[in-house]
Amino acid sequence: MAVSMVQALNAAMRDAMAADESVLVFGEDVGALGGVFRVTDGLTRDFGEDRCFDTPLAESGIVGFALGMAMEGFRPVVEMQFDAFAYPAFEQIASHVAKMRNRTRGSVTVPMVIRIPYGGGIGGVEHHSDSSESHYTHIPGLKVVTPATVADAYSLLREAIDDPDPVVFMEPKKLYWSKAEVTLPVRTERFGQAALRRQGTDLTLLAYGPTVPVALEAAEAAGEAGLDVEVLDLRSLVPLDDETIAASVRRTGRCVVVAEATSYAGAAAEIAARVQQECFYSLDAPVLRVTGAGIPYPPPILEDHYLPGVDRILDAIAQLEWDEPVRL
Amino acid sequence: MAVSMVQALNAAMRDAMAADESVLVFGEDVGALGGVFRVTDGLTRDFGEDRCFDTPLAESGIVGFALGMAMEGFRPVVEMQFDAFAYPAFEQIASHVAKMRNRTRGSVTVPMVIRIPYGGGIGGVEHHSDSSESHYTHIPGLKVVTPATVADAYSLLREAIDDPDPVVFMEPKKLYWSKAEVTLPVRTERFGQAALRRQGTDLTLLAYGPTVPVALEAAEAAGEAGLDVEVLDLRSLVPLDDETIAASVRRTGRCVVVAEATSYAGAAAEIAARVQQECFYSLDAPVLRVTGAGIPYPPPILEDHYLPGVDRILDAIAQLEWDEPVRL
Amino acid sequence: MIKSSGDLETMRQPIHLLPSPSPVRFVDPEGRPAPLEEHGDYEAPPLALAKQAYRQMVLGRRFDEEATALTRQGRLAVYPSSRGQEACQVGGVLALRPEDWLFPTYRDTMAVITRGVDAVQALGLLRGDWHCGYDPMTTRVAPQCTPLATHAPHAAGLAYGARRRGKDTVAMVFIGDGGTSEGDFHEALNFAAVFAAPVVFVVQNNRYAISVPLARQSAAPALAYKGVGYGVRSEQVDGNDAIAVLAVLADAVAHARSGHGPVLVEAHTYRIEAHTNADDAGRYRDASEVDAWLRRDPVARLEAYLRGADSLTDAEIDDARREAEDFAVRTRERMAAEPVCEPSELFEHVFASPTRQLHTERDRLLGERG
Amino acid sequence: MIKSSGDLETMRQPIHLLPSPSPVRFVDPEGRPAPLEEHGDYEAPPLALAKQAYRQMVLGRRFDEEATALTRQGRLAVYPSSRGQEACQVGGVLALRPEDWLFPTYRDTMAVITRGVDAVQALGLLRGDWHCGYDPMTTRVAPQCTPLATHAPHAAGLAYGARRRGKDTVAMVFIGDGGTSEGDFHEALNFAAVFAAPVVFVVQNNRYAISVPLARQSAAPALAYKGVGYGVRSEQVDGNDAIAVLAVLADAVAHARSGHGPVLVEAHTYRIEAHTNADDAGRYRDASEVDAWLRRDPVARLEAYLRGADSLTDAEIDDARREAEDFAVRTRERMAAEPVCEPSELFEHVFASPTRQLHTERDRLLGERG
Ligand SMILES: Cc1ncc(C[n+]2csc(CCOP(=O)(O)OP(=O)(O)O)c2C)c(N)n1
Ligand SMILES: Cc1ncc(C[n+]2csc(CCOP(=O)(O)OP(=O)(O)O)c2C)c(N)n1
Ligand SMILES: [Mg+2]
Ligand SMILES: [Mg+2]
Repeated sequence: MAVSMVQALNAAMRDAMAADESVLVFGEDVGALGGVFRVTDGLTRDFGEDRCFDTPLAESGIVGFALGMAMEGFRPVVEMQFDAFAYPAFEQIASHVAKMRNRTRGSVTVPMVIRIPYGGGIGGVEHHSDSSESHYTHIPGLKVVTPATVADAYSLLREAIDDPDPVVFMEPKKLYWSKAEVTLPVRTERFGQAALRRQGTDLTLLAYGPTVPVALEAAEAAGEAGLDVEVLDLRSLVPLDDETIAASVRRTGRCVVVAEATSYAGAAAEIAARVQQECFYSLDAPVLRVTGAGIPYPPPILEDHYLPGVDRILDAIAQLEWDEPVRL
Repeated sequence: MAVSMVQALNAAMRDAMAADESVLVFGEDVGALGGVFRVTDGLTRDFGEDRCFDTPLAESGIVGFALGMAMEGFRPVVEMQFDAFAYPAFEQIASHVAKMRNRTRGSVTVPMVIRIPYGGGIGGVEHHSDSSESHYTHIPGLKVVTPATVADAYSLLREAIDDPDPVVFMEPKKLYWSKAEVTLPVRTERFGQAALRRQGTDLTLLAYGPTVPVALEAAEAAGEAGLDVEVLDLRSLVPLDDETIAASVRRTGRCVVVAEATSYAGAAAEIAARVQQECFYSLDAPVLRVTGAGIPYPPPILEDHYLPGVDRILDAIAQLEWDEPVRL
Repeated sequence: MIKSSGDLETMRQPIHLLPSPSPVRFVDPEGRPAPLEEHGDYEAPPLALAKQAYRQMVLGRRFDEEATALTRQGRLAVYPSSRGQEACQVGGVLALRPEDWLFPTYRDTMAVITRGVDAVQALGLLRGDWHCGYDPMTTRVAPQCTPLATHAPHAAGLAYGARRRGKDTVAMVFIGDGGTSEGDFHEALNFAAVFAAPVVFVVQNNRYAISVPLARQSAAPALAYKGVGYGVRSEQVDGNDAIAVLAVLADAVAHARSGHGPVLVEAHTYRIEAHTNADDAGRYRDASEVDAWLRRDPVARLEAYLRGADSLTDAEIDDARREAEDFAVRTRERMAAEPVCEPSELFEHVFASPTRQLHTERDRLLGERG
Repeated sequence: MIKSSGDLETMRQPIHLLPSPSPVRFVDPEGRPAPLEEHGDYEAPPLALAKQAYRQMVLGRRFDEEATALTRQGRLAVYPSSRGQEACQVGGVLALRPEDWLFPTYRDTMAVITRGVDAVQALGLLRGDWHCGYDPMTTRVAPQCTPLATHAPHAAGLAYGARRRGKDTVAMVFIGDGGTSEGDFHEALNFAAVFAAPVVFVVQNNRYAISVPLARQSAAPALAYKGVGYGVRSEQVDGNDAIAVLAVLADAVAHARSGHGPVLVEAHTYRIEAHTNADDAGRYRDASEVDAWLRRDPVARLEAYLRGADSLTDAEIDDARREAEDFAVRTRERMAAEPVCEPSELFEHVFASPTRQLHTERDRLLGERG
């Protein structure tokens, strides 16, 4: 059956709620409305107001309240309406959610999932297209995962809800309506494992979330020009699958990291830094990054100038010190 | 005259306030107390309550209020008491301070300085030792600078206050009481320029803020073992002095980046990613990073296990694929 | 109402800060004069002002309709309608002088055009061609703010700054009922109070934050009761009664302007349309609720009131409608032109002068094929 | 005081939410019974409880002195004294049952030990050997919170969670006057009110946030006036009068426990010492101000009151002091031992099971020379 990413996410919460009644879903507009993206559609109807409910409009409050509920044994799944609207919760996330277990030597644990729709390409007005995942990856104590496929949306979210630790679950808005033939429930690779989306020998593209389809498209295009491109979907930024990444790059000798977030100190920088370290002797060219530009996210009409598209990936590939010049 | 970094920062604000009466200093405890680190000591006494004043205890409010004052032509210099206590202002900084000029096509400008004491090594209890600079570097629209010397403390802060754009001014707590013979006022290199702190031919250490003295110490130690280490003090993370960095690494062929912040997606990751890209053909070894550990900042008694110290830098240097094994 | 007199110390007594126990009203839902005891001691606005408000409300409503229509034609990315809130949108702005500042949200485009901002520029954000289509410094209208309540501290800072410069500028900031739950609303009220900044906080309590009803937002007797906890004078007003809104806000602005510090005004109103054109209000509220509020329509109510007072002729009504129609048509025509947006501007306005890296990136990104 | 009866709707009327116009008091500063009209209709606590409070306050004061002394010996990294706030520290905790939760700040170590947490464990944070030296889950004391007001939403969530589980747990959260300015305080009050969570917010208004005096923190008539804006029942109490604190908090806790929602209590008190041992209060306040407050000393006051009521003998006083002395000596002795801190724990408690990267990093960092 063709299932959309939104449906898969919905099913994941639904199944988790059915399996464990300590799982609660709350946030802004997640109740009757079912979320502005309908990811929580029907949960209140089917599980009752006690299990899926709206809160006052205050993100720091939502996350802090969820932490308190976790202390009472609940497993809260909270929704931040858009990436930039999670910023008010930054202190709660950085100073408490990420640190509570460590602070208390494992006594107080925070099995919380913070769902954040992220990224652009949907024609959103300002503040609706930020890619904030890198901030969370820079906070020790948080796991950060992001699906690029419908099956992963289900499986990663189930795993996130089951996880004994806080998980920042980044949902690529642009892929919310993407569909795939999937039978739910489905389980895919676990946290910390990258997935091979396309096999290749000449070069490794590393992508996650919204850039995975873009990377695949670029790989196809490069394939037509005679380059055999491997594409890895990272899925889990923290923990990161260093082994699979390194194995691939050691084989291909070339690597481009593709991410929507602005480049400076983004997760892509981390990945590039690791790859050059791990694969130094195998690299035939520097690790390049194709990322969002170093500017505030543009208004819709100009967002293509910001986003890492196929052309920019191909440009980067062309620069990878090939023995003979490649024309892409 | 021996001047401490605290005194230099104080003098910079003092001189800027004397030069331009639109310069205001405010925040928590900056008035009568002179700041918990005494950086604003005497400003209220000497310039009056109107020019340097205490605010209610609310960091988001402080930054937002400052933005409003900037719209009326003031140049606010606000103090966040400790790094982790700037987190409540994250939304104001990310969604407004950094974006206001861009949003309004240059109509509304934000000549604001956000001073943030950062880093550890001072025996501070939890939340008093975070290194949060990387978050700010990941937000386009912010300049991020940090002094490691007394002269730079003065000069960079003067430049920050004069700058027409928001500057996040990271003050290394550990160096607050460091002293140097400096005659104030002094002007050093401008934003965007790294400073050569030690010349060397075998390897480049890149450091900033609190890690500069550590890097210098490591360089001395390596020198005794026969390695000639160059040390660059980056000073300005955004903009970053790519040219000077690349020129140095091309010459030495080896590079280690030293920063206190946890490694994942930190500024050090950015620098490593750029260096390997810019200097690929000159590198004799991968670019390594010596950073804070991937854990929440530890309690004082254990903080040495977190901090990048001389030993860890030497360990990294030893791994740099030398023709003959080096013993450091 | 507590007149803005007496020393600051006295005025900080709870009794001087608490709002009227029920919303101030001058006109009942049918457009008849409300009993005097509902006026809360406020003075009715001058008739000329009431008539001006009427014209602007008619225009605002028509503009709002046109904007919603533009979303259907793909000319606007999204539009949050303020239909039903015309009395607040217009009444708020008419309480201001040219030198004052308005800090609106995404919902307040009607207020922005009432303030005189060009309609096409005002729609810039929602059209998606730039984040803020007008120039805040010349229009004295801050960018329409999306992150809720975050503009409230800006208003406090600007108002305090202006006072520090010896000006008598007032800053008026619009916030929704939902927005009052955010920490920034709290911090802004507190800063304004502590610094006695001339800010008027206008909470348009339209009873919904997207789908979340007021009862889930707050358990307060009324949102106006938040003021006393900051030492901020507060009031609540029937936000669908333009006369009452004008009366209360004139007083609030005067209070702020005279150096007595901020004022918090809660205007009880209702969002007639869905949150935006993209929202489906049927999921969370009954049509009957909307119907009940349609019967308290602020435009019809003011019209009936002015007519009843023999202060509005048929010709004037026609005229107001024609003007509104013209405005709508002109707006539609001008919105038909493709927006011109220079990509290089993206890199120009990051800093006063682009860094080397921005130069390089611009050349790379804009120079590339495709 | 409004008795916790009547339906929720009625109890949300402003009159039921506003605090007493002046702080509730049972004992005047000289230790004499205060006039009945100052009791605000509250009932005096049982004598046994008052006597227990006295013992604990004597002990708390002595412990606090010892802790300050330990900073001078380098045994504590830093210590924020609660001298002068004994009535709040002890009165708050004595209002709780074992199954309730306490959410303290860095200032509330005295409350933490009153709650029964081992003194050396309670000093863990301030000693610098671990962020939280005790086990919150077994002690039902949350970690002492440093980022101001951020623990308030936790208390609201926990209280609501417990109620959802059918327990009648109450969560009491301590906040400073400064902390009330933070957005999280606002959001917590609002969440607690909307979800009718059994939380008692105790604001220890000790008139300073480090150096910042109350007047720069808030222009409110009293901080207790913040409650009404959330629909939260509020009260203010003389925080140096242990009897009044016990009376008001017993009522507040009962109100919360019975499902009537949260309560906000402002306790007016004073921080006698500097902010911490590292602070220099001479920079921002006069010794005369401190002197005036020393004359309202809560311990002496309770002692005088109990003596005046013939309810405290010299022997009992001696006994309390001896017990306090013993406690202090034992604490000092135990603090003399070097803390044992296993570096590998740093990596153990990041996640339930360390990631591969953490394993590698641990081996690298802990295995290295030096
Ligand atoms: C900080 C933040 N969180 C969430 C949102 C998403 N959002 C946009 S409008 C809205 C509802 C706002 O309700 P209200 O304040 O009552 O204003 P109204 O839309 O009714 O005018 C929400 C939740 C946002 N813009 N900012
Ligand atoms: C978010 C945050 N900002 C700043 C600080 C630094 N700080 C620690 S205590 C303090 C003053 C707190 O005053 P108050 O809330 O009145 O509590 P008190 O210390 O008087 O008990 C400040 C500013 C902090 N801990 N957290
Ligand atoms: Mg609303
Ligand atoms: Mg205090």
